[in-house]
Amino acid sequence: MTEFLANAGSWILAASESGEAAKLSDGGVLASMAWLIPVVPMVAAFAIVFWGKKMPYKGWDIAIAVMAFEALYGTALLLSHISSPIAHDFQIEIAKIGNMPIEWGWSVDGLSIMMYFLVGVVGFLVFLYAKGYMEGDIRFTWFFASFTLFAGGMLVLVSAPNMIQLIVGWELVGVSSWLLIGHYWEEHENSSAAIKAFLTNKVADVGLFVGAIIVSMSVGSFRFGDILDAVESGAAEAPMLAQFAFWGGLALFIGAMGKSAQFPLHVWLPDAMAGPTPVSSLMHAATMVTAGVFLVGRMFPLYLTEGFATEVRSIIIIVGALTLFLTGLIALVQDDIKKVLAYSTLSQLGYMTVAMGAGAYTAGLFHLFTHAFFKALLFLGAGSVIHSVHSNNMSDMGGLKKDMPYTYWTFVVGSLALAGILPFAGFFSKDEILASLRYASGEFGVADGGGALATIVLALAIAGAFITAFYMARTVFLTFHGEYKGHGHPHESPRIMWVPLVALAVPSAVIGFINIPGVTEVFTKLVGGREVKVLDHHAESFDGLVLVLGLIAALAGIYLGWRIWGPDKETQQERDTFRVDGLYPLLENKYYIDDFYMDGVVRPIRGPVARAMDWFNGHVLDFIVNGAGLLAKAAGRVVYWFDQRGVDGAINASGAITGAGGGVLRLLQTGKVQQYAVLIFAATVILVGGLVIWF
Amino acid sequence: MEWFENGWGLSLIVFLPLIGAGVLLAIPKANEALQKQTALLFAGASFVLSVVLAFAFDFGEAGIQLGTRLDWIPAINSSYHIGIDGISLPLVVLSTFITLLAIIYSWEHWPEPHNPKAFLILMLILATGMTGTFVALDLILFFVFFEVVLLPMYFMIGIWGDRNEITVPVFNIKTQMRLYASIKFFLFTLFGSAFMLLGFLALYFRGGRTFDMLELAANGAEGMLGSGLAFWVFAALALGFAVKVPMFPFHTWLPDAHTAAPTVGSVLLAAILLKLGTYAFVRIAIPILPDQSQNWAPAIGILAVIGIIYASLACLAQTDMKRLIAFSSVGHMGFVMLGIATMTPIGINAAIIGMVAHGVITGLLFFLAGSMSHRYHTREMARLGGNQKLMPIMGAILGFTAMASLGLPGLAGFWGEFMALLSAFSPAEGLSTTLFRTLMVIGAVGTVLAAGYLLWMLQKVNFGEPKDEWAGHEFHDVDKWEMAAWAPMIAVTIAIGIFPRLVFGATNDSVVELVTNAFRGLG
Amino acid sequence: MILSQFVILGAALFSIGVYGVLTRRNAVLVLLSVELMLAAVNINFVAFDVYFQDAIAGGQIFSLFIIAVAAAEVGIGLAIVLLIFRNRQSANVDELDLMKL
Amino acid sequence: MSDWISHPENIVFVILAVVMVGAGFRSVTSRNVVHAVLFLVVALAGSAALFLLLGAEFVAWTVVLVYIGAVIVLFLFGIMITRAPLGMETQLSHSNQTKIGAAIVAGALFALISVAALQGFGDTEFVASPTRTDDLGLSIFQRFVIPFEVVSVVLLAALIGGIVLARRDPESTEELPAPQPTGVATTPSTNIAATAGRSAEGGDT
Repeated sequence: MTEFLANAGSWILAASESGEAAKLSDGGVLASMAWLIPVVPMVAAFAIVFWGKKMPYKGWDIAIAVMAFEALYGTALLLSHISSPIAHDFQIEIAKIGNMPIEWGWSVDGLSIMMYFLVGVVGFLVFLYAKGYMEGDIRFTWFFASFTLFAGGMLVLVSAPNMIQLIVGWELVGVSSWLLIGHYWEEHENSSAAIKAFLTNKVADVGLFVGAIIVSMSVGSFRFGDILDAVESGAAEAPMLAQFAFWGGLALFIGAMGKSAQFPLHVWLPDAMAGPTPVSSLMHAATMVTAGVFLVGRMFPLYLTEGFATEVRSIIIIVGALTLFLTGLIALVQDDIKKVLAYSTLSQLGYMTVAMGAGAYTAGLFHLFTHAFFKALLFLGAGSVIHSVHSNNMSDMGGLKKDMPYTYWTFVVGSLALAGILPFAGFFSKDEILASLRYASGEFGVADGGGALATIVLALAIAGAFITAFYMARTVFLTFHGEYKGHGHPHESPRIMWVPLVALAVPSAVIGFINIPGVTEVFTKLVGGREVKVLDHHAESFDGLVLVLGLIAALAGIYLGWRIWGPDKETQQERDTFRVDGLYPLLENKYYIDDFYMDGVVRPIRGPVARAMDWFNGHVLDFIVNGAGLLAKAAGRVVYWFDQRGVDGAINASGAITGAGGGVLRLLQTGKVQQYAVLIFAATVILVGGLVIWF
Repeated sequence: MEWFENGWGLSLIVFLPLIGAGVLLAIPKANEALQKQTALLFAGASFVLSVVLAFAFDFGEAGIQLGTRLDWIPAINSSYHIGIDGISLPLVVLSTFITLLAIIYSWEHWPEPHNPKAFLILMLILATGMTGTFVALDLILFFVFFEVVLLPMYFMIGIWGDRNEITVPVFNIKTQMRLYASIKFFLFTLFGSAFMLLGFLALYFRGGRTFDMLELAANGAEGMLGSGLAFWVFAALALGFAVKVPMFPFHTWLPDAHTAAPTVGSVLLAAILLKLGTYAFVRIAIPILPDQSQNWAPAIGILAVIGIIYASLACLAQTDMKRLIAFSSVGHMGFVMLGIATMTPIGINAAIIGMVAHGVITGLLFFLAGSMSHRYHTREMARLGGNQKLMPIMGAILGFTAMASLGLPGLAGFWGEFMALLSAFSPAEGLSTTLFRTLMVIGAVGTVLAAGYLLWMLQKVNFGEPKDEWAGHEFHDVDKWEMAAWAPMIAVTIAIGIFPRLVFGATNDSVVELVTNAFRGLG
Repeated sequence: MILSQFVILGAALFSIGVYGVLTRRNAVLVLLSVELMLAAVNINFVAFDVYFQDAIAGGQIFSLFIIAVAAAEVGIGLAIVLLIFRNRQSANVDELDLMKL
Repeated sequence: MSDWISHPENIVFVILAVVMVGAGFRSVTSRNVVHAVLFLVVALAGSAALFLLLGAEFVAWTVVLVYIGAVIVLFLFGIMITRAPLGMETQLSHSNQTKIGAAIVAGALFALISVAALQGFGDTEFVASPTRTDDLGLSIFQRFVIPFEVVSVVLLAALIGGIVLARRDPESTEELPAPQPTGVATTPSTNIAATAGRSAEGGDT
């Protein structure tokens, strides 16, 4: 058993051209012990299942300790990385098939450190909050076990230094999301939503599987390091990869579309609101939905290097643009506050995807980073409201500003950040995406004629900024302003719930400053360094035009929202009567995509198709089998009849003759042994004697 | 330990259960405790020896080892030739392991009509047949073991099986489930075996007058047959194996046999009996007839993938939980066959880990289905809702196992599926890459369907509120015997999932050597 | 010594045994004659064994087996005779004609 | 061939052969049961001597021990238990008619074998060489170990079978009529039919 430990080699990436990587360190003890990051939560999840009930806080204490550890470790790694960049992969061989090793390992580089930090910090705050939110739940312990597994799965995913581990983490996230979305499984809709999430992801996983297989088999290794080296060496050096890169890249992106809920595989995400609110918060902020963007980020050079999957980028950018625009519109018509946020997540994921497609690696990841904070904040705020009024619907809310000051102010901060108003985090990241789109439309052609495409997408993105601001304004006004429409008395949530809100509001407000183009480039350095060697083209300075356009769009959205929903009205219905005929039915039915999937795909397969197969099994295949059996039986009967009638006739005739002969021979049968013996011996003598004479 | 490595150890593993069956015969029928202890003792000894075998096994050596060769029937040049390599080792351990757990599980769970003595004897005979098949290196010996498993299983299904009345479709014959299923199982398998035996005889008479698998492979028996005859010989062998696997469209005995069989019968059937066919493909068909294997590989691959999709769709239509699991077996074995059809080291490795994983996971699923129908007296999923509330531990184990069965990465089932797909991307030279890549994509779609039927099964069985008809019923959650039988299986599922070297470490070298030897003539 | 002398002696004893089997009425004496036949066979076995100089002495070993089996046979045979005698108060074989039906 | 008789071992052989044939003949024709058994002893002793002549010492002593020592004693017991008449008795053999038939068959058999042997082997000569008992032992416990075990099981089975057959059935003893002093068969026929019918059903239908 020591043999595999000996194989646990490590390798350092070759220095890149820019010379920056020469400064990359292996991270020392901090990095070499980073395997604790994915392992601890996985072990803890089991520990909570088995021993959680015996703990003073019924398992929450284990979970929060784990997340505190993750947050601290993530922060430590982040700080160490900023002071001296780390890029190091550790691998432990767990099997070998043919001559391809399969390995577990952990990757410590900019991208993964960013994710460790994000999952740790956001996760810690959400877990803290969940203690208050889930108090008194029937499956409190079980919830924290699944929740820890969820975070752990995400950490397995982001720590993956190879395709196999990525897939493992990917599916772990999937299955734990299934557990969490279906947490209240007594209701049929909840378990259905869980299954919908799992299956939609599984459909996309076909892409991930196929993509991972194509890319790995073309390179001959599952390691990201080897794959990226092959990409770096160029199409001439890696002809097989170059040949299949388009399909591999496309398939991987399809996989990413599932987890990151890109149009048209986005349908599971709004339904995933069936789970408890902390789940939605973590799922939308730091885990799960970021996985797709993370994957594209990991494989970024594949999409950007000439001769490989560059054509896929036009597909990525189109899918992203469709997602950001179409889902943003749906958010306008939702009454459920969590659904509004869910659709806004979809829309923001569209931004990230667009950035990735446009080749703006830093911008895309920066938006992922900032979005994690303010979206977690918004969900937790929404959860706080729901906790207070016991309803998800904004038509039951209103006027909560007075009763829930902490929630209100933090929610406003989150909304402004999401809308992209100047000093808040969302502004910087969104502006960077817009700027890189402009850059792409000008100089960096996306495939053939990509310039025009990028321009259209830029327009859509600015329109999206307007829509975002518009629906966030609607949400804030409908929820916190005006008169209270619900029942009971709303109250501020307990401290354990609003402390995380405040803690998240701070970064939501200020964290954008870490990456001001041309001023501070902490984040660029953070995620750069390894994969993105030369290809990233983050903005060097502000792009004045898109900055102004973006800001105007956002402010216009807020203004319009204030004009429509700001003034106090008698009833909620009166307040929320802004409708566009023709468009709204389409939006309310979510473009009929869900219906199409349900009635066009799932029901036929589960119903007629499956039944047809079963019928085929019973009536055709079994017909042949049983028919053959019965035929043989029938043949047997015919033979028997013949035997009885035909053959027996002959037998009976011969029997009569034999009987006559037997009458004679019968005399010989005396029943005396010795007389028989005489005959036997005599016969033997005669026979053998005949033989002896004969020869 | 020298005696152990000279084939005695292996022979003991194979024949200890049979001796146990003989000893059981002598125990009075009334003394059930002693019967159980005896059966447990012999099955346990066999398992312990197989673990010792794994330790005695030289993992650096790719060839056959720990075996022996004695004259058996000199007249036809058939010998008692046994031995294992990395391919058979995991399967030998698996069969002794599952047999032991099945006996533990049976401790308190006897199907009607009771009679543990006869049941245990059948189980032990079955164990000898199963392990024997995995160690036999002589075609006649292989055939004997291969057929030995038939009779005990036939009686298990026919005597202890499901007594419900069924109507055979199309012919509208009313009969008892157990009678129909047992006869179908027996005759269908025998039908395949007849062709298999014909193939063996053709190999003997035209391939150098020997039944020894290693000699046949080394002498190039295929060349002696001539390609025309070899084509048909492979077809006959493949038919025999495919029925046992079972491959679409020879699978129809399986759902009936599984549904009708008593719990332990289903478990053994799913966990080990199905592996005999796939193992035979790897051990006999590919090394002895490599050219024909390649000729037939596309057909096998296509049938395998049809099986995956077809079985998954059929699963979606099932209302009976046990029948659903049975159909899922067909799908999983499709992945195994896809791996074999690629004729690559990766594919065959995938097939073997797939077999082991399927053995453990589906075995566990059948245990669960059996225990649940034992408590609810029904297998109709529509009536079972809310199980998670009535029996939380059982529900949790069912959820875990379903996840393992749908190929969740990190659990044993993943490796077989994923690696089979992986191997289909670049099949052996001479096979159509376009075809196999198409099969890869379709097979990957099959994983979605697999997730679908398992999740919907969980939704129907585990989730929701319990049905009104169970109000006031007391349900015992998992008892200690069940736990003792299931916990090791769960542990193995996780262990192989996290550390697949447990299987790959044994198989890889042997598989590489097997493939290299088989195709050395092809370049 | 020549081989034929042993074979002929064996044949003589065997024939005498056959004669005894065929003519004796008393079951015990029939068995006794059978023993004589077996002894004749033993002579042949040993003679041929010595003649062939068999490395593993198969003939002698077979004669040993014959002796052992003969002992068993006598035991069972006498037991059967005893049983018959007990039931019919006679050990005469010609009264046992139940094979005729 | 002519100097055949001049070899001392052949002289011994002739003497033994004459004694054995004579004793054998007397044993199948003797009217006294005990005498018949004793003549058999003589014939067997002759064969043991013959084996010594051939160098097969172990077999020879086995014959003496097992046959003469054990089997013959068993026969004597059998004679006593079945109350066979111990004195001279004419009823021991069948009628002369049967004897003639049997003699013809036996004679033909002897003639046949002798002719065949002389045709087949003619005057093939050979020299007897002693067989070492340890060779025999090695052979029996290596090459013939499985038959050896089987024979021991057969002996065991015979032992048990003999006991089972010969042992008086506890229940049926009372039903049986008391044994009659003479060996003449005069048992009620119903009883015979009842006991014998069972075996006949199984045996000959």
